[in-house]
Amino acid sequence: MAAEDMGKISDRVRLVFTISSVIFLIVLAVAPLRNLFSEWKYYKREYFRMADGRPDTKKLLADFHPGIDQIWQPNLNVTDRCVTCHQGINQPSLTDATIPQPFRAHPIIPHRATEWGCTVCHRGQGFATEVKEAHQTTLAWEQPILPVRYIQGTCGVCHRTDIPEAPRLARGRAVIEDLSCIGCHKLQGIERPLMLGPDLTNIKNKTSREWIFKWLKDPRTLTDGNGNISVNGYENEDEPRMPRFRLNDTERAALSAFLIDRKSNLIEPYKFDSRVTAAWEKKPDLVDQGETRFRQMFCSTCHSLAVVRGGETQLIGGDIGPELTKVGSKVKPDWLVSWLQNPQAYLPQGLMPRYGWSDEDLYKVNHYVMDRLTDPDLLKDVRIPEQAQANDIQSGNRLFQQKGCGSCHVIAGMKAQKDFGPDLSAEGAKSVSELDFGAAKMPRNLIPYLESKIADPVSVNPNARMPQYHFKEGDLGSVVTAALSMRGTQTTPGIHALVIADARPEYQAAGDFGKAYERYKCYVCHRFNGYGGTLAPDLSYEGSRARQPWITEFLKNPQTLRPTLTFRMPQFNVTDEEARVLANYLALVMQTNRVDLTAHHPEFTSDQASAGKQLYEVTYQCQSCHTIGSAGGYVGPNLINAGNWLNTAWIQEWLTDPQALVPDTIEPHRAFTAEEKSALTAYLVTLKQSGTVKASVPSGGSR
Amino acid sequence: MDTRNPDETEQPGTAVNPDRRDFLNALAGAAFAVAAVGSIAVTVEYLSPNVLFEPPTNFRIGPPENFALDSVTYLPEQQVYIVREPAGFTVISAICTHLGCITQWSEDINMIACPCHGSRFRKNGSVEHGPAPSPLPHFLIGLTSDGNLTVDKLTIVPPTQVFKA
Amino acid sequence: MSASLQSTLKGFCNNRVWRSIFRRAPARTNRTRSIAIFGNLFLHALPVKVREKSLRVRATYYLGSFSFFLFVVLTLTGIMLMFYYHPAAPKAYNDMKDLRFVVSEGIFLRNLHRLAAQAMVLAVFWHMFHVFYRGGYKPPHEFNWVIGVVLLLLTLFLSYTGYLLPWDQLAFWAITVGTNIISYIPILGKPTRFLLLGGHEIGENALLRFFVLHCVILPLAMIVLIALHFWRIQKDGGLTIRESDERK
Amino acid sequence: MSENRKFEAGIGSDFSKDPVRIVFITKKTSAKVRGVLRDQVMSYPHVVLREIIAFELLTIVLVLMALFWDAPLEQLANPLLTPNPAKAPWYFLGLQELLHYFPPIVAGVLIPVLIIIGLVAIPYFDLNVKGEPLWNARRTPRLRIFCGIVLIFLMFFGVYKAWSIFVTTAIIAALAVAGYFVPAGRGSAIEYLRSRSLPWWLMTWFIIMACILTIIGTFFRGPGWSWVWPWR
Repeated sequence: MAAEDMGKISDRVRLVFTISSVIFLIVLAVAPLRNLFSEWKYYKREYFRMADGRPDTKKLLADFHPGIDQIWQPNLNVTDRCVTCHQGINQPSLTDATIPQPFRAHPIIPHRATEWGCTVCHRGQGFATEVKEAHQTTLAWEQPILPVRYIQGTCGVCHRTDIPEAPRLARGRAVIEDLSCIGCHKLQGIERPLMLGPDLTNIKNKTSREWIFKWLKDPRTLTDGNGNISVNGYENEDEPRMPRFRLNDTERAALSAFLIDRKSNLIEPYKFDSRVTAAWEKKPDLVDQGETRFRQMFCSTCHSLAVVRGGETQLIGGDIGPELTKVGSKVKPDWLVSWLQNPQAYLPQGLMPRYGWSDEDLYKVNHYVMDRLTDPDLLKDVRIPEQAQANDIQSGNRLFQQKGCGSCHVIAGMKAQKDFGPDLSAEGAKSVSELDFGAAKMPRNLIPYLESKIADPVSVNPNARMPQYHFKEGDLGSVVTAALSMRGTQTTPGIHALVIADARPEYQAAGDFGKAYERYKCYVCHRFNGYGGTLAPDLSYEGSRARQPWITEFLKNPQTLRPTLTFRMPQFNVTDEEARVLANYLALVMQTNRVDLTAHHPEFTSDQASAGKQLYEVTYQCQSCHTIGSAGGYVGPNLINAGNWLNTAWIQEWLTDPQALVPDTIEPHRAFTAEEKSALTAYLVTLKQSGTVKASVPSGGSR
Repeated sequence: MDTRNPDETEQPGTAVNPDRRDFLNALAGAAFAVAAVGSIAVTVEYLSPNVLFEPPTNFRIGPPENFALDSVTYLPEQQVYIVREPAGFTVISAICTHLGCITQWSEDINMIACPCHGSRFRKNGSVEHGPAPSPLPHFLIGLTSDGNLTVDKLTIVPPTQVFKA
Repeated sequence: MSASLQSTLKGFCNNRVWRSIFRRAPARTNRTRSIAIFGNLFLHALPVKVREKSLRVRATYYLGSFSFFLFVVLTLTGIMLMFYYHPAAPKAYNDMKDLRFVVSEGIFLRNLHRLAAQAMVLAVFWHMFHVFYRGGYKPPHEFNWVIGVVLLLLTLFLSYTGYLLPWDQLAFWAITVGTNIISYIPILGKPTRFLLLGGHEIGENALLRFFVLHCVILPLAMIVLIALHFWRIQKDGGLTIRESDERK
Repeated sequence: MSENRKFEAGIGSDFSKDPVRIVFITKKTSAKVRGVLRDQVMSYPHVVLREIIAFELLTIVLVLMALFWDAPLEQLANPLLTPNPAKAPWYFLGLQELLHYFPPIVAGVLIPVLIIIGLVAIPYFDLNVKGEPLWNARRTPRLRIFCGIVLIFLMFFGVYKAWSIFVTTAIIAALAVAGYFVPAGRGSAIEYLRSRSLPWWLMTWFIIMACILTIIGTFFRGPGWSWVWPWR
């Protein structure tokens, strides 16, 4: 009968069915649990609990909403759920460091989080509502939260001009520019200058093969026979512009052979006036006189020398030109003379101005440099064969290209190397797969990559061609910050529209002024309409400030206005004609419309002048910063010749609002009354140094 | 061979106690019913979005100077009118209370007109005529510490409440 | 209590409405059991009677059933996922993020869908090999074997089209590699790829096309062929019983 | 075989070939009933219940895996950035591995098309319906043809330096040929191999090949499709 009951189910199947059904139901019941215990829900509860235990509960929970909070800015491509857990970012009472994260308030910044989101600055994954996914590198998100030390890097994505709120970024940009990284890499916001390293076509005229060999080993002259740096300590020395490449002796011998073998136009030795040579040749104090002249011309404004002070060797002088302590061992005497005579003939794009030398000065300074600024031991450890071998030359040629020397140095007849290194203009947005980690043991992430690569290129890639740099304390971080700010155009269109471009005005001087301007390289130190150096005063408004006769006189004999400064305007020996052209141009063109020179001023009375003197000396104590004659402070310029120097209208405007004329001046902005201003001006225009303005100089008005 | 037609025979149950069997069946049925209800609940939860990609209900509209006196400004993204009168600011919804069309401010007739069914509203949001059943709601407006007006569309205020800036 | 429960249940099942829907008494006799199969749209894919030997686990390992159930799971989870999916780049990718991070049970459903998809490919392959080794392709099952092969290809293609939909790197490059294999077919390859992608490279068009294929065309074809496959099992005389099974 | 052919002319009485159960009874013999009914059970509840169990087990496994194993999601698709290696879905990795060895037209088109045609054609080759062992009859000529074909294949694989395919094929062919030399009735494993039919050997070769290629493609291929060890 059982065989006929074809519906009979065995007990075993029943049992299996029962068990599987029970497990099935349990599993179905368990399935939603994961959602119930999401991380963000935990933080929501924790915040609620924390707020509940504080006196300002009501305020903290005013915007509390038990679900997921997000900031959504479609135009910026921002979908940030960070605020789901970081619930206190806008609560001023939660700024205290004892408040546990993620509830602490955000420091006050110019950008509101609700309008910008969080990930625009901090990176990380805004979509995420889990701690790990939001902050770390995961399969779905490569760019983790930016460490706070690099946070200024994201400022630079939009702010292409330096902003005071991001000093590390500005420093990093400056270091990158100083180190000529642009030679090999494309960089965002940095233009390739006309000249990076010197043209090496005629280096044979300038120096010896031994010196090249030595220089390639360590591009510093301030090393002793053992190669040790004896100045200021290694770390404190600024990294020289020429980095240290990893070259072995064979490679150095080859490169030096190649460079010294270049066919070049031999320079004709300069023929000194025979009377000068005769008069000075035998003088025992020739070299001392040369040194005096060297100092008087303020070469140290641009060049530094090692000086022993208090038992310690220090570098004294500017860093615009190369350091010169041992330059006598480097250059050949004939080359030095022709260089001083006309640097632009050797290096047309160089920064060295063309002085108007007298034969006498040239002879003295040349002798001083060749005799005093030398080190006979410098090249004694260089042992290379006298004659450059053909195979050395050949491999030197190859090395020159392999090492990317042509990226910074020009050699006539050789193709300039462009983009030798990788393009870094979007380095900060690079994905990990674009980075070559090689076999390096480090987290696969952009930030550790940049840190190690810049600190020690070989640590990442043993075959790296990038030279080794030595950074001052903190500079490595600044450089990484600046590199992270280079995101190219890969940022979202919304952000791209917000980019505040770095306006770098090009100032082109033309005509006669242009020739003199180029000859004396005025722009190396002075700034003209935003273009040029910052060592010396900005001359964009010089015409509004200074009177033309004074400018003419100053150019011919630059007496300093601030006698305590090491860096001073050198003595160029400007000719009368050039001084006239320069002064004329500066006075008539370089003006600001804030100062109206044509406005009529009533004559000042002597009462006003004495009232002004009273204000100057008693009421406002101006002498604590300014000197008149020999009395007073050294912070501000010497006003002894203010009457000849400054335009009346400028003084008036300056007293009204100095920062409006020179934004970063330290002159205090005081609220003078109109009478006080007039009185002070009246007093200042009376300050004239007699005899400084010669009658022979034509005044600007006469033209 | 058994000649009985098995199809016609009532088979005795295997369980000794039919009551217990029925009870277990009912229990199983109930468990599956609970599972079904639970599944529906989870599905409903799944289908209710946790985040919305909609324009913010709380937004800044710039400093008061941006709005001329006696002017009505339509903000298309937020769909509100900013009305500035000598008494102060009011913010009125631009969505017709009839069937949700976007109304238009008409300078000529000094009215807010709905293009769909011809409703007309006065500058204070009250209904002039037309099918619209109720006046346009007013939203809360305030001033931030940095001098920007803010509107909160989630808070509806009485039409008499005017913000003096 | 049990008596009252019993009567409640009886009352629940023994009214006109219940019977109008199910049209039968509880299946306690072979006749009512037959009716249960015949009278049910879903169950009548099964024959009324099967050979006892084909019930053994070793006979099938339920691979065909698993394949079918996986298809059911995929259909259900797929429909659920479609509520939060936009076939547009890069919105599709953001939707994946939303499913992961904000939608309640979103990641669970996506996991389920993906797992089931992988499992279905495995199950269908295994099913085919198993049927081969049992000689299930032999007459009279020849045509059903062919349908099975087509179902295998459809399964692969379904899985493949679904691969692109998250619009992540994995999806994009897997599909790039895959579609480039197609273009090696002589003469027809390039046009086929062009049609499939709706362009020369993988972009929004390709995403939309893959979406339509994955969510509409292929599932419909699959449903029709599955029905045919099941129906043919019955019409071809049930599952294959090997002589070795018979002997036992 | 020859016995069966006689009956095939008319109406099939072999139920394994013809599902239409019309039984013709000759006058001289009576119907033979072999208790077929005894072997049958009702689908409801037997099949239905088992299917429900299967479905429940499947759901249990899937749900538990879905709870603890997240579906991968990589970064947003970027047409400018090819990951290295760029891999197809896993079930195509065998094919991609083939593409590494053979010219695209062979690996990308010819082989897949042949596989599909082969699979479709399987039931229509009425060669060995009974699953007769490979070495049961015409042993020596079969061995010659078998070895010849295998050698041609091996040469083809060797030319393209497809060593993983070469080795696998050689091992399987050797196992098949081993059955030729082993007398019947030895150890059970060898006996098992000896009793296998040609289709069995072909399918087994295909499956093992596909598995090995897929595993290599999935786990043993790194950047530039070079060989890597997954545990390194």
